[in-house]
Amino acid sequence: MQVTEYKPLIVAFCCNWCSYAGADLAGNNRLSYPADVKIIRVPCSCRVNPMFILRAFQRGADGVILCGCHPGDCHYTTGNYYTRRRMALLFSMLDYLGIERERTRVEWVSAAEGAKFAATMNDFVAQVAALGENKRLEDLRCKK
Amino acid sequence: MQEITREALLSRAAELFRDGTVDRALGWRAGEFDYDVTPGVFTSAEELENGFVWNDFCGANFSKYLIRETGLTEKKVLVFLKPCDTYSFNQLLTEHRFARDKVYAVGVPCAGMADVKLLRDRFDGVTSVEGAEGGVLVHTLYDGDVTLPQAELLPDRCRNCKSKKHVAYDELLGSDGEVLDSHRFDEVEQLERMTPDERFAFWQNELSRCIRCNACRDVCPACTCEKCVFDNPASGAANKAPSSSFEEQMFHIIRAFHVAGRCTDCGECSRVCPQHIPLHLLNRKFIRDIDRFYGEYQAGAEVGSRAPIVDYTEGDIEPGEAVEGGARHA
Amino acid sequence: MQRIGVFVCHCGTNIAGTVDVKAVAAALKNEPGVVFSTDYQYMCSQAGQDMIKEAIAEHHLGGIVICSCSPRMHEATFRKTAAAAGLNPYMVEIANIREQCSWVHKDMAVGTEKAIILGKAAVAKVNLNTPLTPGQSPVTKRALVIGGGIAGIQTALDIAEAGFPVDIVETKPTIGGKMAQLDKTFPTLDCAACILTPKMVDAGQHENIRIFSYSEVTAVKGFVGNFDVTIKRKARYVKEDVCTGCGLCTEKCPQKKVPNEFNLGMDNRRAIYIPFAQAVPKVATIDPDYCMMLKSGKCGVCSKVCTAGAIDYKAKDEYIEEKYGAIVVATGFNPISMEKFDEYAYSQSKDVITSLEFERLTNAAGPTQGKLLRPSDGEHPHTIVFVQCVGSRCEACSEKGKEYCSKICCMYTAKHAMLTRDKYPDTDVYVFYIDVRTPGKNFDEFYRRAVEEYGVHYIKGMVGKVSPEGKKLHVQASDLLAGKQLHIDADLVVLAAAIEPDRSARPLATMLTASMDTNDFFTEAHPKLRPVESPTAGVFLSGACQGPKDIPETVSQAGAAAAKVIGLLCKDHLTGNPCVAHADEMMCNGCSTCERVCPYGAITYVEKEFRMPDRTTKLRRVASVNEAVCQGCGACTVACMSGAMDLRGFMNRQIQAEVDAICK
Amino acid sequence: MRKIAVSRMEELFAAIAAGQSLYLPVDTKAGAKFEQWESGKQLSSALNTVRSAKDFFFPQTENLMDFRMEGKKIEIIDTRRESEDFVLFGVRACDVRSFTVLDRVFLAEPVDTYYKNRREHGLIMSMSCTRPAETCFCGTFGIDAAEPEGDVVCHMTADTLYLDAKTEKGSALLESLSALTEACGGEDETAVERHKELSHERLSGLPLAELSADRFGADKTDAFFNDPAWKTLSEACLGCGTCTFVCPTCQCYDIQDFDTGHGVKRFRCWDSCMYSDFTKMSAGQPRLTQLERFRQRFMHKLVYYPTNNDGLFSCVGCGRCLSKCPIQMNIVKVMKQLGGKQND
Repeated sequence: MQVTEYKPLIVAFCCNWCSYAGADLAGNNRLSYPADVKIIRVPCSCRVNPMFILRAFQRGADGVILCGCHPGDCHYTTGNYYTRRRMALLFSMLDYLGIERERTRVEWVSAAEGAKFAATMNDFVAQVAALGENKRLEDLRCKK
Repeated sequence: MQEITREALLSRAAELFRDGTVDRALGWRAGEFDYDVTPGVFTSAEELENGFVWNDFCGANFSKYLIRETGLTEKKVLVFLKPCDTYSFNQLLTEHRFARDKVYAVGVPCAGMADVKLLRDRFDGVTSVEGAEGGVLVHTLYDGDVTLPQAELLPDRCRNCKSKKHVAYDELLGSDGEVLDSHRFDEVEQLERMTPDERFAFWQNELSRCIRCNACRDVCPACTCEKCVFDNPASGAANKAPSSSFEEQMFHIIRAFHVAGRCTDCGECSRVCPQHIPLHLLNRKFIRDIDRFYGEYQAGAEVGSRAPIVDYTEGDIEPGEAVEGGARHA
Repeated sequence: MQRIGVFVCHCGTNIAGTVDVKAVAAALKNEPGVVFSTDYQYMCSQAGQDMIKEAIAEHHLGGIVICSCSPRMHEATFRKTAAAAGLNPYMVEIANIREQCSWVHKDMAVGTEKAIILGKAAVAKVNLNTPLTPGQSPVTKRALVIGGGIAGIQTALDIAEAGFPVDIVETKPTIGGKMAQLDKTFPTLDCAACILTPKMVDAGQHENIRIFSYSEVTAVKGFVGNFDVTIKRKARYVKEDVCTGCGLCTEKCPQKKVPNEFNLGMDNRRAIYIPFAQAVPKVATIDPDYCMMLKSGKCGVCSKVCTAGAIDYKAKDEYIEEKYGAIVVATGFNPISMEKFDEYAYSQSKDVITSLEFERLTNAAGPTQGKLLRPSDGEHPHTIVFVQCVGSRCEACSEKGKEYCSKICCMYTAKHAMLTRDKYPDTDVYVFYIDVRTPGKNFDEFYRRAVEEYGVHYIKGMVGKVSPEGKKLHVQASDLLAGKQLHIDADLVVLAAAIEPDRSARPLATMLTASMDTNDFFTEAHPKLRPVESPTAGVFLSGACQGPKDIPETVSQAGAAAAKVIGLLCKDHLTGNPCVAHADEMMCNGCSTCERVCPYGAITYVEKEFRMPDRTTKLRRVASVNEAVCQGCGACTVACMSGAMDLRGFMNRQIQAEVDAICK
Repeated sequence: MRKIAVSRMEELFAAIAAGQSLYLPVDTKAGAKFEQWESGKQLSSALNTVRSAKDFFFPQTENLMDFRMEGKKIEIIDTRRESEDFVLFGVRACDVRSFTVLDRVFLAEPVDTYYKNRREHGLIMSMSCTRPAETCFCGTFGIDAAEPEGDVVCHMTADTLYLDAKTEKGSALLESLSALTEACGGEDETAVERHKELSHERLSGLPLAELSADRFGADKTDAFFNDPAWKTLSEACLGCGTCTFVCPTCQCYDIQDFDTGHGVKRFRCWDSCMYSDFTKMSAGQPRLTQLERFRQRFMHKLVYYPTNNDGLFSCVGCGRCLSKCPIQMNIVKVMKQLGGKQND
């Protein structure tokens, strides 16, 4: 009997200036991380609307991670500060609704931190994989 | 019993109509029963005299109606504001939703507003409720006449009143109170102490009752969008019915998120929910977190204040720490 | 739905080694909208680009997806390719299947599967792309420099030399700023006036420079390339173009008891005055707070003695409006007030002075003609105690001073100590410090000379208390290295007061919508890479308004700011980034939430009449994005509850389509 | 007529549930609600459920069909299934009448097969009312809460539940329960009659008992359409859908497509004429102001529907909107205000 290993689906929103470049650097240095991570490029982490995150869960994502420039280094000066507040409040709310806190994460990854990007993704994938499938924020209609 | 009488409100309103300050007044209209008063627009002192009512069931928050009414007149709109309404009033001003000079706001003290839901839960066929010695006298069809202390008619939002202080008015009738040290976050904290599984079960049970009538949103003085994302097919989030449990969660998370930092905790959402969903517990969670993470902030306490969600400091809590309950900042 | 072409790049074996590119091309062929799909060895090569161009023409493609390396690598390349083929460059999307796929995954099946998903996301996005055209705005080829200190003067001179007109607005009657008050400058000890005043004269005489002294900026509208600035010219009651600067009036004026701010109140001037001999413009100014004629109508001496007829008691404040393409902020600094530092007895004893006062006391043009005399009795001080870090590097909780290091104090104190020992070898000089910070060219050498050659007593420790006792100042201090308490009877105590931004900076920042840090220093657009630009496009920073600086640093920053301004003014038009925010006016509430999160001040509000769905018309307040100013971060789009605010190129629907494609 | 002791209701429910799904009102935190019976669930003592019984035939959302997409291929999937038999127990007279109102809409040509399928498989055991609420006014529309319609009509006295089959379906059900129930005699008839008398007495004493709908009905559009009272009545309306969603007769729906990522689910869901995007077409909503939308709802109940349905009103006087409207506006106030105060 063939046992298929559970593969979580991770959506990673990466800001164009730091984290997306950090992901590119991970590639340049051939630092591998699971293919379960799919990156969406946004100009700044502050472009990420909570609705995008919920939508990802609705459509079948098992984990969502936001990556942006380190606080203070935002290309747009203040964008990630707003991200930090919005996501602190949103994640706390999700936790309040009983949704596993390990499914969401914000990580600051600079353009120089290719290794951190890969390590973060490896860690996050493992963390989400340990939780198993997203059941609490799923939309059954989107299941195949 | 309320401190200010109907007669006092009427006579002040009549003066304001007479001297031409206002040409319309937002007030409560009498209904079939003592408790089914409806917000209304009165255009003369006579109309007020005939239909205006002021009793323990005048809970509706008028602030939101000002957006429309101020646009319909060259003069001012008279509005009676209870302390909690004044916060919504200020918040709307902060958001430029109406012009301050188009309103004549009369602050009215509030002893707490009764909720007929609480009576209906206990008695069958409530036909009238009147003030009486030692509380209120309730006439019922099947459970006789009952006298109750008024406190037993107060909904959560009044039992946990955050402030008896009017933060905005042109004139105040009667006395002003203080900002209160309420226990309004107790229930939030109780939920926070549960396990995630318990919390999930709790909210699934609550939210599964939602029929998406949108009453919570439409009554909310902070929800004043020209078009709500949930009504806008282009938003990708629009839907008319909760066709999956996800959509119930989505609607309520985003509804609360959109009013985070703007919600004055007036409690109208929970008051109007036909399914008794404690929506205020979502709003209060955001208020509680904002207070904990970024320092105490009361939306509507002053006009023009910058909500913490559109502000930042360099040393803000990280989202990962925030879900740990904000221990570092507690 | 667009007609979409998909081009999958092998990148040699870089991609093809771990991704089955043919399978990717085949899979994407089935996606909605895709009418053409192919693969090629090097898409970025000329042959690859030609292939794209041909396919656009042949298949009438309305959008293309390139599955290749990172968009940070070749997005610009492929946009140009599309443009060359007549396709709007913003109808191109890149699926990053190299850096974020083939290079990080080893298994062919896994890599191929992921590449297909990334390709689907790009197809889903491009289906919703719309052609974008960058906006263009003209540039007014004139710069405004706010502040006429060394920073402002240097910036103005550099811009003027490049051939662009510059206006300097200075609140004081003369330019020159703090540097004009200094005696010598570290580490070379050349005299400040000798190096500054020629620059002042150059500025005053330059054909491209206008100086609005005794003036203030009162309003700024517009945006990069197109600022409309209102300048208030305060009434000086002397016609600037008539006054010859002879100074006769300043000698004859009977009102002699006006504290002379140039000498920090250590002597007096007249009610009509020229701040100092080398002032530019060298024009007298009447101080309306002290002039008898202006206050009571009785006097008129200056008018009588002025042979040029320059006096005009009826002068009024004037407002002029000017257009500028760029604005440079050079508002400088001030020492903080010593009022909160009672322990140093600053307000109790005249012989406790600040370092800037010390500069005036040792300056040949100062109140003592350069002789170091005690302010209280005019006697020569024999023991001088310098206290460093007064109000700098304070604890965050202390409300007295500043958390930051004022940077210049270590060096000027070394200078003061050295000069004192040089001129008056009989004087004992003590310097109390926390650390001595000398990170500048020849700075440490300078400090060591003070210690080693000039015998200045440097003591690590803070002064706890200064108490006036008779003619002496009793100084109680700790010597941390020796671990003992010191008691020194000093004749003069000099406080190295922290410096802070000028008070005019905060309201100016509001006018410019330029951001500030918590200390009211202007924030730079990027702390490392754009240190002389503010986040607000077209607003540049020069000198200490951005942070504490010494003269060499200030001058280099001033030059850098000028270079940025010149670079801007050289352009006839500014081409914007079309990926900017845009408000749907029918959905906007006018709530101002977006305005609050915009780091660039790109959002303003307008009242417009709208025809409502119920056939009435309504005056509504709606957001309006200045596309020349918006940088496209998207903070506003999330702050906007109704979703009225969206970001072109990264629209809500586009991002959601990517999410959907990835998750399906 | 058959009877069973109230103490043996659990057995009755078990017996019904053995043959088909049984739904009955049970108490929840938010009031009474129809739930599927399982052992231990108690019949609610509340007069009525918060949501009406229409959900069983016309659910709030309903999947109509699916489209499966693979690349550029689209396949249509019929998601209809034959409904299972079910029994609705404890439906009040007002809600039973609402089924008639809905039938006239959904069973008229073209027949709504989704509705018809469920309707055919549903059996109504109605329950007469002994404690009508202050918000009740079913009598206004000729409904007798003491004698509801339904397949089986039930009357519950203090100790006995009487079951009276009114249709073939109802008789068949009672037949299947005959082992459990007892036949009724003359005394029982008297008891039921007394029970009805009590109901009637209480109904006639209700605060809204005198409310009359006589002035309304078919072809009265002109009499009310331009009444100035609409302005005052509608001015506080929030435009939410509470009244329409708790209403047992509101039958408007929207059909929407939900993109699942790999296909489309076409579903219908309740809509509300109170919403600004109700019946929105390319040219916009035909009713642009809340006044027009508000008027539509009540004109439909009191005039338009009767015009098209032989005078039958599409309000059944259940009173749900009276207790649930956030601003306490409701059809009773509308009826009293329209055309002056003649109805007071």
